[in-house]
Amino acid sequence: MNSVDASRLGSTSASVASKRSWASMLGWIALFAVLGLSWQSADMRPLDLLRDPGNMVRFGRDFFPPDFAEWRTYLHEMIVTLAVAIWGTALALVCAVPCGLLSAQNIAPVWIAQPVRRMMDACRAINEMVFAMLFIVAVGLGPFAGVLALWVHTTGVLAKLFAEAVEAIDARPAEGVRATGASGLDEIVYGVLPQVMPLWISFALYRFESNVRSAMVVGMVGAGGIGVVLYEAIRSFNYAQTAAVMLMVIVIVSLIDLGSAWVRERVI
Amino acid sequence: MNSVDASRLGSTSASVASKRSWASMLGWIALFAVLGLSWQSADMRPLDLLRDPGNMVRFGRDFFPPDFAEWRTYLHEMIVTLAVAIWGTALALVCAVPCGLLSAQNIAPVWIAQPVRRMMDACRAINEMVFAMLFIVAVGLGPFAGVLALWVHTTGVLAKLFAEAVEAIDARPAEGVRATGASGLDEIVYGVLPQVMPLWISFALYRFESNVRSAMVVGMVGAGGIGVVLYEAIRSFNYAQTAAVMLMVIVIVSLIDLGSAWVRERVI
Amino acid sequence: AYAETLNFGIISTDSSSALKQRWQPLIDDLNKQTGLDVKAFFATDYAGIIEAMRFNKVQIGFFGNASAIEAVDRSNGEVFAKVKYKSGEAGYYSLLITNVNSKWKSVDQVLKNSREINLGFGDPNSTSGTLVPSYYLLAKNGLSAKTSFKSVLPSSHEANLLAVVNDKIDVATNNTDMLDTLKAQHPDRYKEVRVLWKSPLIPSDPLVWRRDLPQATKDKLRSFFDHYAEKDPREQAIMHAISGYSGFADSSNAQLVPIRQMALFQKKEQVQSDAHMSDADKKTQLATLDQKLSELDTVAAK
Amino acid sequence: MDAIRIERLSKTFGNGRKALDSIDLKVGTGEMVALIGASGSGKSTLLRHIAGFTAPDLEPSHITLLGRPIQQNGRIVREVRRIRRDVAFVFQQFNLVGRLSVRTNVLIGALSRVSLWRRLVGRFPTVERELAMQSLVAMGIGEHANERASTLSGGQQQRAALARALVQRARIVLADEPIASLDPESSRRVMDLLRSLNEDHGLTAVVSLHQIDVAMKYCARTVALRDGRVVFDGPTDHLTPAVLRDLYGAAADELLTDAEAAERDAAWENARRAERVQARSNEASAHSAAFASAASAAGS
Amino acid sequence: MDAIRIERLSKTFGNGRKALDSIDLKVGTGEMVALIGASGSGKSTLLRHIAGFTAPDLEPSHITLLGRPIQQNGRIVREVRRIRRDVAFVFQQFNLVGRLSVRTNVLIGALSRVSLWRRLVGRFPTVERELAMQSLVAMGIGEHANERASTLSGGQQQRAALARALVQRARIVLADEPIASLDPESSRRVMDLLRSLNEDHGLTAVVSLHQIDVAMKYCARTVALRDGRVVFDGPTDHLTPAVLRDLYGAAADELLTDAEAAERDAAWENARRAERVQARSNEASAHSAAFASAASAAGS
Ligand SMILES: Nc1ncnc2c1ncn2[C@@H]1O[C@H](COP(=O)(O)OP(=O)(O)OP(=O)(O)O)[C@@H](O)[C@H]1O
Ligand SMILES: Nc1ncnc2c1ncn2[C@@H]1O[C@H](COP(=O)(O)OP(=O)(O)OP(=O)(O)O)[C@@H](O)[C@H]1O
Ligand SMILES: [Mg+2]
Ligand SMILES: [Mg+2]
Repeated sequence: MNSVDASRLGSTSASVASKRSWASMLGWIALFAVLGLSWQSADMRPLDLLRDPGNMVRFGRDFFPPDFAEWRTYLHEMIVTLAVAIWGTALALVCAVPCGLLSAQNIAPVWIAQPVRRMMDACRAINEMVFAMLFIVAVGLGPFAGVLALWVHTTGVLAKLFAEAVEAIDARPAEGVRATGASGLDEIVYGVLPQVMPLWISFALYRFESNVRSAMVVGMVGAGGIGVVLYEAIRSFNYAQTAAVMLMVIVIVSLIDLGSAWVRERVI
Repeated sequence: MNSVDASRLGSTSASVASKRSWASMLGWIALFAVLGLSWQSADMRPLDLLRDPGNMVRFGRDFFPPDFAEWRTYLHEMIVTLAVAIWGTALALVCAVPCGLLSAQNIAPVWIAQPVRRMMDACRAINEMVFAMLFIVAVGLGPFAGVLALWVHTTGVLAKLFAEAVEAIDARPAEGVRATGASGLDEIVYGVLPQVMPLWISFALYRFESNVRSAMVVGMVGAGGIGVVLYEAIRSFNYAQTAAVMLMVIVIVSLIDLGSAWVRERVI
Repeated sequence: AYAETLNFGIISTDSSSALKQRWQPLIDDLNKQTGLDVKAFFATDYAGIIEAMRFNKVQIGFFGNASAIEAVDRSNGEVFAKVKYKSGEAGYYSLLITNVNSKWKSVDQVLKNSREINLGFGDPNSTSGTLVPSYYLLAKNGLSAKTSFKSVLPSSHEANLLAVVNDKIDVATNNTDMLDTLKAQHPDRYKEVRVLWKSPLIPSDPLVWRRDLPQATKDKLRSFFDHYAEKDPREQAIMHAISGYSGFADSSNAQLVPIRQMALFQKKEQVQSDAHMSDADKKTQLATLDQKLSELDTVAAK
Repeated sequence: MDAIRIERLSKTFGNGRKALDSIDLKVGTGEMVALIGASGSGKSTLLRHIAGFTAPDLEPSHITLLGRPIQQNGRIVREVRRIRRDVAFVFQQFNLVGRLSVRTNVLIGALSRVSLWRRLVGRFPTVERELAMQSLVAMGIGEHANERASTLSGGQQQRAALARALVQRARIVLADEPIASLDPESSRRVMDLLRSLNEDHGLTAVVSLHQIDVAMKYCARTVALRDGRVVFDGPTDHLTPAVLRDLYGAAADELLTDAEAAERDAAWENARRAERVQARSNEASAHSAAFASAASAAGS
Repeated sequence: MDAIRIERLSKTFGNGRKALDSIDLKVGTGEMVALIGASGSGKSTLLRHIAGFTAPDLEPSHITLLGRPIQQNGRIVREVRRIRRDVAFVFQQFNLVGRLSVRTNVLIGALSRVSLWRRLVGRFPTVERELAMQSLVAMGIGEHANERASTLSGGQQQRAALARALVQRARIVLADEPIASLDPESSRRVMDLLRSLNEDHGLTAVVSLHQIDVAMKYCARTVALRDGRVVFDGPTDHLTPAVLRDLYGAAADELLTDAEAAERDAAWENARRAERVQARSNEASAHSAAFASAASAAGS
């Protein structure tokens, strides 16, 4: 009797399952269709990679050995870059925390979350160069304009990442806090933040790192920095110097990455 | 007696707590010191923002009304951009999943995780322009070189974000899978992926979106795309056109953001 | 007929913004009239195109003067033509500009009081933003960008122009093309700009091909560019649309000589001011630079 | 005034499962009610509705706590957060914040009495910290105060959740299987404390339980659910083998013996109840005063 | 051959807490052992060590399962994943994958018998799907197969975790408070099934329990822990009030009565044991065959 039971239940469930798998089937088909259509627009020619691999090797060889003759300049520019990135990220962090929370669907009501999300979309989507120019006319050329431009863009990115981490939390601990009659703010501070902290820290440090790399803005507002040095080196085809600068950037990025792991383990 | 108990326990715990709060105090001091030192290097002059706000308004007004006269061109270029971003992201995704898992400390042993992490750091840190040129010399100018350059960089970013999402999972379900004698792969497929999927999807779509915006590389390698149009509009002070292009980008970014929310809700 | 495939790299240079839809008609005409199969690529930076040319992934390029030097030296390129302006001018000018309301009324004032001045400069490889003013404006007057001013902020032409219009910088370098664009787009802003100094003529942007192109192809290209937009009003309209050009003129690597001189001069200055280089190194480097400069002088004298 | 009043409450989940089916229920102030029923019968769902965590079906229905409506016709009222201050909830799955220390988890129960800046920086007043310590000690996990909640054993987590509820000093306690993971001695402590709060300080308690014997011992009234419907509501003594058979399925031969034994025990219990009120562990009474709601103390 | 053999096992956690203190323990093949002890006494920690989830202190120690070492001197062996196939573990907190369906959660128990590509795409063979359904039905949650594990009630989750363990067809079952969240009837079902597997198919079972009466009823042998030390190891009948008082603290006046009652029950139980073996719900025996380990069946 039990095995009959089992198979009957099995069959009804199979029909439910087949409905789900139909939907996912359609999803896959759509995905492959999009990939297929983009193939041509993106002019994919994978075989070309095999045709002239020697070129890559020849090009790559120019980077060795790295030329550290100007390391003092690099170090100085690196410090400027770090300073701009630190302030750009710090200001962004201050704005991204409330904006991120307000655009998380499981925290803010939809009529707040959606407008905030769209605003953050705009912060990300509007070209950094435009923001840079906007701030040039207000505060003139210099690192400060770079800080401001990075700030707006980074806020947009971090708020989005923050919000989506919040949306993926385990609801139970937050509910535990809510059960005590705590306010919404308490619920966030005690129920949500402890859960998302490791991810938030890793996002913030990722954006910091990527602000260190984002030479475009910083260069265009006349703030100098290692990114500008790097572009100069590339544009003057001085690949040995390029390699030296990139090695420094790699070291910094690795340090930030290690720091990220360390902080996440420690503070949390 | 009990209250005595309580206070005694309270005091021992207070000393432990004070040790912890000392450490965190030091952390805060270090943080503020760094911010303070960077203040000068970043040439922070917040008051300047208030001095000429009129300039910003005047500058901002030039963007209105947006000029959609050339919308056909924009649309065409947008499609090229999307295609390049789609393939760049798709290829990156394929690599980032294994690399991300291998660099998660709670999955891979440290002697695998660390080297993979450093490799990913390099993928992010090495300038996209260098990768673009590397691929140009192999496959020539065009969208395909852009796809390849985006691929390497995006792999570096996604692998990092993926890994840190994996490090933040709840260990219990994965342990539940492990308890059945499942292999490491099974543990990942059944215990880890279901937990990280919502975040992974949001990361992948965030990078897709940011690849749509990362016009630099694509434009640099002569792949065309909306980014080149945007730069040209900015450089020729054609702000009405700039606004039109940016609005299109905002719409696309918003659509991707909405899609991200939809997919995360549905598929998971 | 056999259609040879050529890649044509076009970059946005100092003096033009390369808009795909503006160039494409010219490329179409090129294909039609020569029977070649030319594919155009538009890039925002010259580095990729020059490397591509070095590895023979690009055969023809449209560059700025400074980048053309790289194409010639690095990528086996050769200047074979340059654009002509409608005004009949064979080039454009580097400028030093300031806001109309600033207290600096003349270039002499600026040169005298350079210690009090914040200078907006061009990015280091810019011909009109950096090379020309450092040589003709500063070096000739015994000043140096690095040491003679209160501060120097290297950035792009647009950023400099904006900063001047909004009176956020004392003086800045720029060029006539940029100013013309501003005049066309925002006449009111243009009125905010005062030109303090105008450089000698900078040759207009050159076309470069790879030296090893088959002679037959070269001939086809040359005859096309020589005669393009000579009479046909449609072709003239296309040329004008690109960036106010009127056609092409023959040119050669010689066009680059003055630019080379400036670049070498700048290099020399760098070497001299380099605090970390040993004196012996300095001497040998300066000697080679001087030799190169004198070689150029003889070429120029011809 | 009734502490809890529920009218026509129904809940159908997104997947079509009807977890509650027009429940009507009144719990008077100072009552201690056992909520029993087979696994999946809707106990947790009912408790969650009472505290306003889940919105019921959009049909005419009504839940009032201490005279204040918490939801009406499927819509949870806006001031629900205020009302919850008077209601302590012990979750079946504990719902602790794993990354915070046990102490902080317990102090969360005191949040509504603490000023904003103290809450934000996490500096709780000494009196609250002492209360938190007291409640941890009462639960027998005082020495774990500084550990992370996630490192506790199952039973310790359950007791930490109870400690949090105690610190809240609420007038109503809703406890979802609060002794499921506890050993007999800890269970006794917990139930004694609840009873002391209930008897001495007028706390209203609804406790979902699987142990019929515990229900018999501690709760005068029992509400039994089956498939989301109330199938029994009355004095615990009146629980008959028939009712239990109905609750837990027909196959339960042994359950009947168990139930009978329990009934036997209950009779014996009742006989000794008078002495108990005194004899009941002094410990529980000693503790309970600290956790009694100031409001209810004033009221009674 | 002993099913489980533990020598000098100690565990000190990062925060300095000594959870296990030189444990020595042998469990023969086909034994059914109850593990009791106060909350926090180290039951879960011990079980987790047996399955190799936690590495003990780096001191000479030894755990062997079915003759194969699982850890030696604090180092877990490399082939631990293989060995775990023969050991089913039921976690105190269930450890289900909340986002997967109940069915998939249960099928995870069958992973080690399924080919690689099927595991990767999630297409399990029909025979395994049927076994999974059978085990869900045996646990009484067959109709929840397609729901997400996270939407189940507490007791349903616990039964889903048990179903997963059943599907594994292991030779040893380590169950950590498997009936904590279950109603009496479901508890009986689960324990009957375990007993049937144990008696009819030679399964070795170690079950941690808080309910002394259940231990008395189902397990011939009991191991009691206090503060990480084994304080009693012998026939369950020999559990004396003194032992229980030692286990659960000295204050427990009532516990003694409970324990005495339990003893009374146990005596009565033992008397009826013979009839039981037959009379025991046929349902359990009917089910158990499906979940018996093929290996042990062949062996016995
Ligand atoms: N990861 C950990 N880190 C620190 N301490 C731990 C950890 N896990 C358990 N402990 C401590 O070890 C002791 C034993 O815990 P364990 O979970 O084995 O108890 P238990 O007997 O299972 O209790 P319960 O019946 O409450 O589940 C407890 O005091 C607990 O706080
Ligand atoms: N979020 C949900 N979505 C869908 N169904 C749910 C959800 N929560 C509970 N259910 C279903 O509602 C029914 C009642 O669940 P509930 O948790 O109230 O049971 P319970 O009486 O507390 O059981 P237990 O004693 O096992 O905790 C169950 O069948 C359960 O599967
Ligand atoms: Mg429940
Ligand atoms: Mg335990």
